[in-house]
Amino acid sequence: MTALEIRDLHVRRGGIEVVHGIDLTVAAGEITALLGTNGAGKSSTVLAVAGIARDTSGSITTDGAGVRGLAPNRVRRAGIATMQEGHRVFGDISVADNLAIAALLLPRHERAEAVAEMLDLFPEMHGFADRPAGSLSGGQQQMLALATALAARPKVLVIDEMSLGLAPLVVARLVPALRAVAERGVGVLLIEQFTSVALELATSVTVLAQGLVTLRAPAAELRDHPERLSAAYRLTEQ
Amino acid sequence: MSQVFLARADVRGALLGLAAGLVIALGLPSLPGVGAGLSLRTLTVCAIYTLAAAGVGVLYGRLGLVSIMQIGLVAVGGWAALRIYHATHLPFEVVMILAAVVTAVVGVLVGLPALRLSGLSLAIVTLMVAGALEVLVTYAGFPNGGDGFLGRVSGGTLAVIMPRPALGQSDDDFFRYVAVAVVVVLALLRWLLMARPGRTWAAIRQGEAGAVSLGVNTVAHRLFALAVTSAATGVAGALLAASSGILDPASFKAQQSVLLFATVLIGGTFSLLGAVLGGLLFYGLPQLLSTIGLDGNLVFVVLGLGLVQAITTSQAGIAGQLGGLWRRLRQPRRPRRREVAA
Amino acid sequence: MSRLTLSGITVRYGGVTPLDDVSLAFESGVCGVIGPNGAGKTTTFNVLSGFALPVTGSVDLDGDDLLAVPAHRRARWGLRRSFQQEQVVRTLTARENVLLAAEHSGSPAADVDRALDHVGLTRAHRLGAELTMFERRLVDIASCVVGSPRLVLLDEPAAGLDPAESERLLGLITRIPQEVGALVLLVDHDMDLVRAACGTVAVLDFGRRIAAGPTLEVLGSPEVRKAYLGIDEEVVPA
Amino acid sequence: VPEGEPGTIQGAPSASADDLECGLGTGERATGEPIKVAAVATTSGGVDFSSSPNSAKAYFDCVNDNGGINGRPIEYEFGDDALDPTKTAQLAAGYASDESVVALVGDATFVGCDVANVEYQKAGLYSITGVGVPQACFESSNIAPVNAGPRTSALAVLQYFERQGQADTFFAIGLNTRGNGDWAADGIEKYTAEAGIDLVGNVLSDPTESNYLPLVSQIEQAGPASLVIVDPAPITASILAAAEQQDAKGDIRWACTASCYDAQFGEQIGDYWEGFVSNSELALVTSDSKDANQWRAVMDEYADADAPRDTFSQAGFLAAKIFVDTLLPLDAETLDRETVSEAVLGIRGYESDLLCAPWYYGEADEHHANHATRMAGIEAGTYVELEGCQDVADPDMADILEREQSDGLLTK
Amino acid sequence: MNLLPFVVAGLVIGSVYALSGVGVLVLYRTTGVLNFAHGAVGGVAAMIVWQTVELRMQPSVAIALGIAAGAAIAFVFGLVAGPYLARVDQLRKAMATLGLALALLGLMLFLWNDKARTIRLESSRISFDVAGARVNVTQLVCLGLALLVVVGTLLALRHTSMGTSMRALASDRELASVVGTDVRLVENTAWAISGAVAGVSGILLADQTRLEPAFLTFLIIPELAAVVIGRFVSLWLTLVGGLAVGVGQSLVSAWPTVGAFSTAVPFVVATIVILAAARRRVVTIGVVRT
Ligand SMILES: Nc1ncnc2c1ncn2[C@@H]1O[C@H](COP(=O)(O)OP(=O)(O)OP(=O)(O)O)[C@@H](O)[C@H]1O
Ligand SMILES: Nc1ncnc2c1ncn2[C@@H]1O[C@H](COP(=O)(O)OP(=O)(O)OP(=O)(O)O)[C@@H](O)[C@H]1O
Ligand SMILES: [Mg+2]
Ligand SMILES: [Mg+2]
Repeated sequence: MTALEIRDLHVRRGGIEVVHGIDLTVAAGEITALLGTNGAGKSSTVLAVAGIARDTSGSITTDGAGVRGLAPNRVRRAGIATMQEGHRVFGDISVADNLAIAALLLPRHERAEAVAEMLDLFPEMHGFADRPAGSLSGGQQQMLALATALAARPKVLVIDEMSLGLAPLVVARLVPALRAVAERGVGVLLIEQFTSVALELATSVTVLAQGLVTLRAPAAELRDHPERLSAAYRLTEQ
Repeated sequence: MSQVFLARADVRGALLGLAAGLVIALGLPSLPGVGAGLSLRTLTVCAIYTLAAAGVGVLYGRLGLVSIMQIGLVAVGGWAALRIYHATHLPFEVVMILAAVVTAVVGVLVGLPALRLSGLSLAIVTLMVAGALEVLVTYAGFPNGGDGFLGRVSGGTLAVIMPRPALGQSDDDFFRYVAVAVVVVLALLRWLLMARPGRTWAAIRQGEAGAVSLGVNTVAHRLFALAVTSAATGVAGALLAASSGILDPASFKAQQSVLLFATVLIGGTFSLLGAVLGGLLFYGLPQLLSTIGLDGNLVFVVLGLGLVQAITTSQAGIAGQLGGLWRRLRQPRRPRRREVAA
Repeated sequence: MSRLTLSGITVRYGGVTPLDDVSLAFESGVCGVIGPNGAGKTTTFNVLSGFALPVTGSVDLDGDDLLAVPAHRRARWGLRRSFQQEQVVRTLTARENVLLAAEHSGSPAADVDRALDHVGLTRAHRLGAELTMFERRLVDIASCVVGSPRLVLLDEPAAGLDPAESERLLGLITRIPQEVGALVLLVDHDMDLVRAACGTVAVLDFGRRIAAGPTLEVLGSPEVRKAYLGIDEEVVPA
Repeated sequence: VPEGEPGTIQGAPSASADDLECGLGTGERATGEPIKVAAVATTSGGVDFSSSPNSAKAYFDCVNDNGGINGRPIEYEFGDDALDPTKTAQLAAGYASDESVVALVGDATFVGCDVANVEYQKAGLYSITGVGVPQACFESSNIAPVNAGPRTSALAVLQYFERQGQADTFFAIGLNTRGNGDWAADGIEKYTAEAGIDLVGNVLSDPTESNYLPLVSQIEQAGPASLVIVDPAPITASILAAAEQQDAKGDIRWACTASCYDAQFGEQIGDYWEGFVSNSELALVTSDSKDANQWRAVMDEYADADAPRDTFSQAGFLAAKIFVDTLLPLDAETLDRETVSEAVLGIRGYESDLLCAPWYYGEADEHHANHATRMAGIEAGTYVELEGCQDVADPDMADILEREQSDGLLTK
Repeated sequence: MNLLPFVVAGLVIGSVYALSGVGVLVLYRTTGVLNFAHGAVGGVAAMIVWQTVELRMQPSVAIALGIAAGAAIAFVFGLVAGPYLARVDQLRKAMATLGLALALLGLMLFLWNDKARTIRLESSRISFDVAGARVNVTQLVCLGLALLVVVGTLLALRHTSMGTSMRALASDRELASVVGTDVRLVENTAWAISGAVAGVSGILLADQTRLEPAFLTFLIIPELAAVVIGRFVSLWLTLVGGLAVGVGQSLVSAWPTVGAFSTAVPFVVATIVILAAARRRVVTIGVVRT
């Protein structure tokens, strides 16, 4: 079953097309890694899915329902939760309330539980639950951003630069946690700087280079043949 | 991106602007139908307000600072010019420079507290200053040759008029005088913007921390910017005083400052061309609209809505659109040509 | 041979104590500062660059008292830093960005080209807004090496870079001490980078120094492996 | 007069046919070469004095329908200075540079008499101003207003109470503006000192003041026998509202200058202020006399139905009438700026029942011919006359009074 | 001199400043828009009340109409300009409202001439003596309403999901949308509420001070002073600030030598507060968003 399906997606940023018609499928209960060099168009794809980048064409569907062109909150209500890159948190709102806002979409009785679950996953957050999120360190903000995306219990989870600024210890903890999320039937689209982490988690991998898909392969295959990956990265460089 | 219009150290563009400015300054009165009369006088005052507009534009476009007190500062410049003239009878050029200095000092004093807080605080404080200056000027009036510090005549004596500068006695000559002064001040501003202060201001606008880490004394540079723009505004005040020889507090209401801010944003804050357009809109448009029979009060509506439109959909203002047009016109001949920083 | 010593530094933000009586010493070359999220690494940099005022402690670089210098004078004094979130001025060209750093640190303008060469930035006439993220990092580093800096602080310069770019960055960083003679402090969570770049590292955890010394030795110590890397082979009694 | 029909004034006599015989009264349209006349008025920016030039225009239209100036029609236009003296100066300069403009009539500007006068002086152009407010309008060589101005109006109120024996202690309120509020306050101070009246308060407040309760407390504590408010009508209304709220009317006689002599005013301030006194610089708008009747008839016939019928309207009308009556005896063919200016300067002893005393121009550095006024009071929501024409004494007007006599300005 | 009446008078005006300030702050904290047109919206509401009463409408209906007009103007502006404003920084947002203020002012000056006008609320006719000063019911309403709005707003922001969403929106609109907040709905609600508050304040101020377009428009200055004193966040401090500015103005006007300058009080008070606040300055290291 596909949780998220992208067909012939074009994305323009500031009037310039940066994603030139890509296809991408995220199956429910599986983690798909989206890799590529800087500026390849990964984040632009994420922004298009989330409804933030508006200048797009093609189709994005979840469970058969089209979401391309919807406002971000409508996309979210359709079941797709996104964690943007760059530690996006509500800076002047406390950590606890950040989580509470993320849980607002859940039925009332599930909210407290969802928040508690996140505090279990990131026990560090207990220490700063009532501090404004803006005063946290970069990595702490990243944890919070991840926690808000996870707390919403979406059908599809899109994570841009998961381990950005996180200490290895935390990344190590995230691996099983994300796997558990997927096992609950959530489709995960993961963008990750450390290929080792990405390949460990993902079942399939898509590589972007200069806005085009240059490789689509099962993760297991790439674990054995890392050179195929670096070749895909450089594919359009000449 | 039109937002960076002003950022380039575009020497050719600056020289082109300078040349165009001088040609207009000296040639305009000779054009048939312009010389003497209402239109030339209107253009003279438009040119004067260009300086105040440039102050608003540079502060906003380059430093991200909002100053809604510029008309109040024009009043300060005008007051200082009249006061200094009646006390000393120095040549107008000297009076003008002294008035600029006085205005710069006032501008800096006012900005000092607010500069340390967010941009909104400065906006609010300057609006309050505009209000306070309105009260003060209304109370003090403008010097007209009387005794005492305020220099107001009272009783049945006629006001003394400050004469126009020797080089600008007739309306035609006065326009040329004003326009050349304006071009000179704008050229100085342009030079500052292309040089180190301009770069520093851009860094401050983007972020305090980044600027400080580069070694920028942000408070000092902001104050410097306020001093420079206030001085330019002070020159405007002096020229305005010279235009008719006396001034009246009613010209310097807080709402005029708001209006000027609006027209500058409509004109565009990323280039000095925007300031010129701002001056024209501020003073010329109401005149134009009233000649076609539009009620004077509706000018506020037109410019107010223009401000909203400029902010929401055309951030670079009219000047930005003109710049874009210009670039597009040149594009086919030299594709992908980029100006190299000097 | 320059030597930087921080002695007994304590920083407080309301109830939070991100640095608690920390003493550190660094000697020429590239030195690493690592630790889990929220350990106080960025705060240490903020103390050095004047954005955080320590309640106690002193900082000394070759006999100069750094804390006595106002924040905006420290660039002239010889301190440069990059931020976790890069701060390249978008409305100036790359070159103007570096020129600005030169002007305000009292360096000769002629040195700008050398700095740009150092980082190998070719599109120096382009505006900050038009650069890619990696190029902006390069501009940041160029601003750090223009003139004759004595101390360069780099806060997570490799975050979000792909492997090839990290590689190039590593080369740049290791050349700084040789080419301009500055002491470089490097914060990053990419252990491969830290291992390759730094002769010595200091480890912070919860605002305290938990280890310091030659990189391989420190990274090999069980305490660090547990607190930071999350590798917990055998229980080490405290 | 059917009630409620716009444009007519309640309680005023209705018009007769000969009221519309303006100028020559021929009933024939003037078709000759037009004579250009202009005015500068403040009609936007928070103050609207357009009723003065509007009534001047109405009268000129009436004259043009009645043979014009010996066959030549008057072409009249006015510019709005939007309460900005820089614009006043510009409009003035514009009209000054247009040689075909022979004179300015019915101007009404709240600002800029000084700057305008500079331009008129250079160009040898003269203005028969409808309404002048600040001091400069009364102390200019080329501007002569038909109205009396705030200082005279305030003194008129004071002297009325003095005559009534209600000015042992007096209180004055005004605006803190140079050449306006302080000018009136100065007059009150000088006169009370001379007359031995105890001036228990002479307060100037900022035009943007928001809170009049402190002022009301001050009045209550000073406890004057009578007081005058020398403010624009909206501010006066606010002060009265604050006083009513504090129930501070007491035994004090409250009054204001002519600025609040306005048909709407009584109704706005409410029943509490029954007996409130106002000065009127011209005949009351309801008065039954030849020129007053003609003014109403001309307005009904030639002006918009909803154009205000107030003192300013009378002033503009009167300025226009004076001008027309001055030109009619001249040779219509020779009319240009020079000849018109000479005739205007020569106006002396002009009588109208809208005025109390003859009006004149004359060559001088100051012009303040209207210094005799009437008093009105609110009865059942509308103004009625309390006292007829009375000359107003002003210690600073000695020069003017002397010139009136020595130059024989009060007689033809 | 008995200063008590001055204090009472100041408290009354001050409470309406505070009420307005709270209205401004609520909008600011939810949409990030500092509304310079708050005074102008109130002015329009007051003028409409005057006009409809003049047309022989029931005063209570007229007042309801005025408040509704205030809410409607703000709502429509939010509806039309909101999506565009969402894309620009806070400073630009605020400046756009300056445009609205100008437009509304011009419209008012165009529609209504400069004749004297008064609004008389029925509640102003009932009054009694307090410590040598007369106090009427409208004034009590002003004070009570300010308190009520502060408490109500605080409770709503903290304990309702609309309130939580509003805070999220104020902090980061895009992120709020990404986590599922219906930003348009929340924004439009905030605009309408703030417009209604502006209407109420405008009508009260017109009753208590002057019914003049330019005057009511520029009452935004003391109102913003209250917001500055509240440091753009604290509703309580805004309330205190409004009261302080009102009392300050009133007391200053009691002294003849400085009385004329009482309108400069907001500027002085706000400057002092800003100076005091500036001493505890921290440099924040922000993310550059292009
Ligand atoms: N606002 C913008 N305006 C114009 N171009 C943009 C904008 N944002 C991004 N781009 C360009 O779009 C391209 C794709 O960027 P994107 O952020 O999607 O890459 P990415 O694969 O996520 O890279 P990274 O690893 O750096 O996050 C880049 O060339 C970038 O320069
Ligand atoms: N301005 C501030 N106000 C309050 N607390 C702060 C502030 N700045 C930092 N802190 C806290 O101080 C601690 C140390 O933060 P710091 O940014 O130095 O961490 P770091 O080691 O750089 O972490 P990371 O690897 O996540 O960037 C954190 O707990 C953080 O929440
Ligand atoms: Mg990305
Ligand atoms: Mg950090």
